[in-house]
Amino acid sequence: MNPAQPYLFLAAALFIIGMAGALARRNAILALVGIELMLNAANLSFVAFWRHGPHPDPQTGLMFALFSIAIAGAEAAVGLALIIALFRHRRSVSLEAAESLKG
Amino acid sequence: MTPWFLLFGGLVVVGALGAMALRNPVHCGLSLVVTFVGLAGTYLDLGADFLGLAQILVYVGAVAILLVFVMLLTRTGRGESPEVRPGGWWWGGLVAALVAVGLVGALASVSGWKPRSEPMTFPTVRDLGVALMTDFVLPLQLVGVVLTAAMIGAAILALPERRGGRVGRTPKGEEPEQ
Amino acid sequence: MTGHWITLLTFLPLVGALTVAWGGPRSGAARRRVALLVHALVAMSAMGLAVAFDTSATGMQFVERLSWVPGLGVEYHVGVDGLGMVSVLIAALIPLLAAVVSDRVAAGREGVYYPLLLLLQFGLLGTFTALNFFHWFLFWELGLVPAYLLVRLFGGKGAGPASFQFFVYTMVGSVALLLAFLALRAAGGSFDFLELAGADRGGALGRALAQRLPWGGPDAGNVLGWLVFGGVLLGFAVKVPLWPFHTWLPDTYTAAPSPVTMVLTGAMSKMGVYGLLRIAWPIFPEHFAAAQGVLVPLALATVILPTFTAFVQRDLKRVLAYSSINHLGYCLLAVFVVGTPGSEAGTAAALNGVVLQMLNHALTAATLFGFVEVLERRTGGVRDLEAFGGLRRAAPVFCGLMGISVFASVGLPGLNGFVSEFLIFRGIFAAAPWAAAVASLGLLTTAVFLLKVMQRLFHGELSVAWVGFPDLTMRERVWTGAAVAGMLVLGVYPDLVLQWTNPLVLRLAGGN
Amino acid sequence: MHAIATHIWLIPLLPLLAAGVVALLPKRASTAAIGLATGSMGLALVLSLAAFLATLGGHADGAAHATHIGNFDWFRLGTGSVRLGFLLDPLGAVMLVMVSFVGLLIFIFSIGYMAHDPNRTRFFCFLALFASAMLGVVVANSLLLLFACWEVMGVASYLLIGFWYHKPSAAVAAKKAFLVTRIGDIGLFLGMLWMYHATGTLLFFDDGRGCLEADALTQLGGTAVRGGLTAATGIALLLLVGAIGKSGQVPLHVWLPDAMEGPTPVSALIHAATMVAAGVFLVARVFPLMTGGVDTPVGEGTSVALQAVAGVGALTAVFAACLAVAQQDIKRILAYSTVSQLGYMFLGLGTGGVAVGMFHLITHAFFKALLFLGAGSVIHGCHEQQDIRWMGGLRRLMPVTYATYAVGMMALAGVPLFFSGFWSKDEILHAAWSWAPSRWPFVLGVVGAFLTAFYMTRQMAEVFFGQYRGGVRPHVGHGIPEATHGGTAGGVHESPGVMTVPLVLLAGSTLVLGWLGTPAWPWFEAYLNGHSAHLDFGRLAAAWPMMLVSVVVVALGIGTGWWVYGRRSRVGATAPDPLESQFPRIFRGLQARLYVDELYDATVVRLHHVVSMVCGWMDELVLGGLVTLVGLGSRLAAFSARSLDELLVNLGFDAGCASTRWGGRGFSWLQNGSAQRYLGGLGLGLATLAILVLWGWRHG
Repeated sequence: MNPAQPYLFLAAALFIIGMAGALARRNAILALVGIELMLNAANLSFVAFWRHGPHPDPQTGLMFALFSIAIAGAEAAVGLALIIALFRHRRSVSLEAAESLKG
Repeated sequence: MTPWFLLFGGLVVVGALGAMALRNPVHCGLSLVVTFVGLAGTYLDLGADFLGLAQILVYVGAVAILLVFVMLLTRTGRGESPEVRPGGWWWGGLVAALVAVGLVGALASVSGWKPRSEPMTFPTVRDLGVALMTDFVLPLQLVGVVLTAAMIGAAILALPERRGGRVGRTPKGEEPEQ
Repeated sequence: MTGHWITLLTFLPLVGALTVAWGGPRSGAARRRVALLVHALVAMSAMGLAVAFDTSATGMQFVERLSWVPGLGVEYHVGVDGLGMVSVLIAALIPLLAAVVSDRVAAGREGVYYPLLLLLQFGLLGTFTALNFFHWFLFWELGLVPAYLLVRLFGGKGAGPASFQFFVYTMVGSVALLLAFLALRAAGGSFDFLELAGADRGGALGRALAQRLPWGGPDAGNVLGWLVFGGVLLGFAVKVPLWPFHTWLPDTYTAAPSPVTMVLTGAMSKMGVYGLLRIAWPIFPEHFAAAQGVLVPLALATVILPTFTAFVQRDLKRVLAYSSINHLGYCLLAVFVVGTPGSEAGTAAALNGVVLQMLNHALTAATLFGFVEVLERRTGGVRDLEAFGGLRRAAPVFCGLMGISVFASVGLPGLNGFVSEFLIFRGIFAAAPWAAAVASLGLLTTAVFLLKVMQRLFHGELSVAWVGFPDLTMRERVWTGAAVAGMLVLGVYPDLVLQWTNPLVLRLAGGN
Repeated sequence: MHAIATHIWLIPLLPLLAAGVVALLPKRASTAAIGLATGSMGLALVLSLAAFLATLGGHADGAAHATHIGNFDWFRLGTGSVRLGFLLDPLGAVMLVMVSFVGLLIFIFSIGYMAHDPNRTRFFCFLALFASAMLGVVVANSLLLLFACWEVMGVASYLLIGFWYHKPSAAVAAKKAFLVTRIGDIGLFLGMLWMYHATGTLLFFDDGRGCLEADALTQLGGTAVRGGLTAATGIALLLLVGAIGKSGQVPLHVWLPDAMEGPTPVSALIHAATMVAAGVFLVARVFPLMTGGVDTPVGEGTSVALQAVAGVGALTAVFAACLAVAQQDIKRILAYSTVSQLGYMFLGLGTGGVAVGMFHLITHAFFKALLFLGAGSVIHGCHEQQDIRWMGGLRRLMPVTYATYAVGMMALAGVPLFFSGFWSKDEILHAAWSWAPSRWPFVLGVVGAFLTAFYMTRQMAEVFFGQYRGGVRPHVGHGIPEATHGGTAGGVHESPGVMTVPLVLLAGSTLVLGWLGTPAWPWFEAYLNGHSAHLDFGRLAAAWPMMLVSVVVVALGIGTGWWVYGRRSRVGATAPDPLESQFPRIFRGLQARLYVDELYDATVVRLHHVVSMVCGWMDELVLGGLVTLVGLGSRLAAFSARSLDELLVNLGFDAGCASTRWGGRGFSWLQNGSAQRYLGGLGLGLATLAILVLWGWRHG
């Protein structure tokens, strides 16, 4: 077993939990939370690969994670703003309230 | 498999489960904070000091707080409808299980992992800064643009809309009841 | 010479701005008093600095140098030499003059206007004293924002589009500058102006860049060097402005309230000339020499074409705006022409002339726009030249003092404009006689349109509408009289300024 | 004498200080202003006389050059400094006396003339400024200082011409004068730059290092530029352009007659006797340069620059004299006569050297001052009437004015022996005769002399002889509405003493001055050159043929004039001029000043306007153009996009759409709007992919 594998398993677990939650919960905010968890799982893999991976570059993995965090911040901001807009229109944050965009 | 890993990994998994399974959304948010702290600890354990701190700052300090805020803002006086959609756990669990099979299978099947050829050098914050200003200056600028756009977009979305403007954004018959 | 004099001077307006905006005074009159007090304090401090300035030294004086971000070569490094001293005086005095006549424009909104004006002064002082690109650029941009807001919020007709155009134009210039400086830094240079001087000797900069940035072919160094030079030049050329980047200027100057125009033309336009002399010229002497074939004709166009355009304008402010372009065109012409190895005496004359012209134009143009404000507050904003005539009968003192200012602008000996224009022409003639001959056409055409202005405003029969036109009040007499006295003093005793600039110019001319 | 030589700067400074103080005085303090200005001018005259005496003493001491210089640093520049200086030499001294004397007379005359003008305080301020600048030009030992004073003088004259600014014609004339002379000034400016660049100094004399001294001249004369010209010639020609502008020579003469819009005798006098002489003085001052840098003896100066000087002068002398013949305005006649006489001065400088030209300058200054003041007196007496057709018969009504005017007229016409004009003009013609390069200047000079005598006779006859015709004013023009005229003479009266006394003084000087420069006793020339003169009638004998020619020409001119105008007096003001009825077309052309102004209007002025319009448009187009361009571009894009669409649609895209619609119905089941279903689909896809990869890895 190589040293990165525990971290990768942890990341996988996080990803799966996040995914299950994002699929199951009705509350749009909690769905967003699930997505955040998945994103964090990806970040964890980046860092794990950076630390234990074979590639000698000392920075790239970290940078990727760093940028990913920044993007996640943007994503959370926009997502939550959308939820607020949704709430203003529907008086609810249930995802079913947002299903009007059907084909 | 250090003790630290076990400790923080445990925090992560327990926090994540709580965040997804607890009924009260606010509790979910607090549980999420635990996850984030655990992740930050994991990063520190891995030697990514700056990233760990950034994780605390951004996720715990900003994202989680924001989530809790929004949860408080969007509370209605009505009785709580069921937080999980009917049959939701089944459906979600099934998909998640399938993904789990794929991922775990993939991870478990990895072999022939080459060890590092040279000793690890941990970059200092200064190194990171220099790298950001030189090699990564273009991505940095782009992230700046994205953040600015997100900020403006969020502000526009969250601002109250003008009265009488933009008919048709809300379809007829689905006006919110007062 | 130690002490934190420059920092104190620079940050004084910032403190003043905060005080006026959120500090003690509540009533408009009190805010105006406090703002005037701060402006006066700044002016006096700058004068004190000028008195303490050692005219025998060639280097920077009152230097402060603090490490800020050592890893990136960012320092807080300030100091003044002759060029800086003149510029600081401009930045200290012109806003004071503008603030004195701002009462009409700011009426009712003193809590916004005066802080913005003070912020603008803060940016100007910072720009003129900074010796490290990092905070220099901060100040450079900092000056832009209050200027934009002043034009936008307090301007007259067309202020919206004009201010937007102003902002976009200068912003494009700023972005070009920023990119160029990042490239300079990337090429292994530094952010320090003094250390950057001569960094491009023999195309070294371009080569270093080409090594650093691995894309591009074998000739990339040359191209990159030109790109960086072009970026720096564009940043300054827009600000001065150089023809054909001038189109924002007449609109902005016209739309801005006259006191703001005084600062724009008196002080902000000098940022461009200052930048050319402090930054562009020392770093890129060879590029300047090589680009002469393009730059000198453009500068000649800057000198001559606006004088023609001014002739057909009817709005007094537009006329004066074009006159400003023309006068700063001489500065550009001198900077561009002396890039060639001419006689050292010629180069010294031209550079001295440029610095002196900065001060002279600041004084003259600001005073003239001040007179426009005086006119506007009597006519309710009417500035159409066709609407006037015979004002000399109604307001002889106004016309007399404004007439002297106009003649200073024409370049009458005995007034300030003559000496600097003579020196500039002297320098140009040494290096490129034909350019001097062509530019001298501008001397004639300037007189043509300025005399037309005088004739339209002052001469002829007094029209009925302006029979009750009041002459200058006591307060107006004081400040216009002081300005005109300044023109006379500078015209008769230019050594007052040249004693600061000459040692610096000798160093520049010798180092070239 | 050294005291005055070292304090020579006081002479221009005194009026300057007076001007400064007067400028600050309130309007009502006119008495103080007049006292200050006139007093400063009087002091300047005293000092000038002292300076003049000092130069007289100079060559009595046997000094080769009675030149005293005082130089000082103005400001530091580069490794050196820019230096200015003052100088006192015979040339300057004689000018000083002339300028301050005539100037003082103007001041005194103006006290009476401007007595009722509400703005006389300011008027005296301008006058003092003007006098100061003119004196500054004379004592400057630096081309830069000279140029500075020269420009200030231009502004002062702008202010004086436009003094009655409420008259649009005055405002326009002032602007025109300033701009036209500024064209010349730019030549002077460029010449100065060149000089500075080539020699490194602008001082005329600086103990051997000055730009008019041997070292610099040799260097300049030895530097070839192109076309075989030396740097000295180039600079000299540029300086000449400046002199042409200031002295109203062809082709820049157009401003001078218009300048008569100023307050009548005063401004006219300034622009006739003193300021315009500055151009001549400049040429005289830089004469060593004009000779091409080679110190040739006077009379053989045949450098290119001197040829140009002579050519311009001769042309102007005749051209302006022609125009003077057909003018009706008494001041305009004198103005053109001034232009013409200035032409003579240039001719004299070009062919005969400094002494010849300067002698005419001095004599002319006095008799032209006399004529202008006389004209002022006439105008004043005739109630601001300036048109000679409406005068006549003033001989009996204004006897003093008549007598003095006659002296001036005869001096100008060149009536022999007793009148200074004769001697100075004769010298010029003599020099032109013996000029090597060409005879043309001489011929033109003789023609000019004839015309001068002719038009002056015409003027005399029209103004002073015959009957007074001004009973009814031809038009209620500018100025104050006329009061009722009593009697046939229309209330014409002799002027008061404060105006006639200067006339008499000037008439006296006119008679005396001529003796300073006769061939028999060429004191003036000797004085300028710094040696003493000897009385020798033999030289007179040598010069007599030329004098005879001169006398004959003058007699012809006066005779013709009398025959045309004096023999039978004009019957009424509206009757046509005798010449006009004989040669209507030529006369009207001359009257319209040969359409030179119209020519300039149609070319230079029009060109300036057109270029200005184009530049104005350009600025708008660059602005508007960008916007238009962007709009055009987007419309083009929209158009092409639409054509592309239609093309594709026509190519059977419709058919594809049908199947798409069918497929869409099926897919729309998937697009049910539930985000979670989408996410689930994504998860399933991921799982499938992972399993496939895993499987492929295992078996690959």
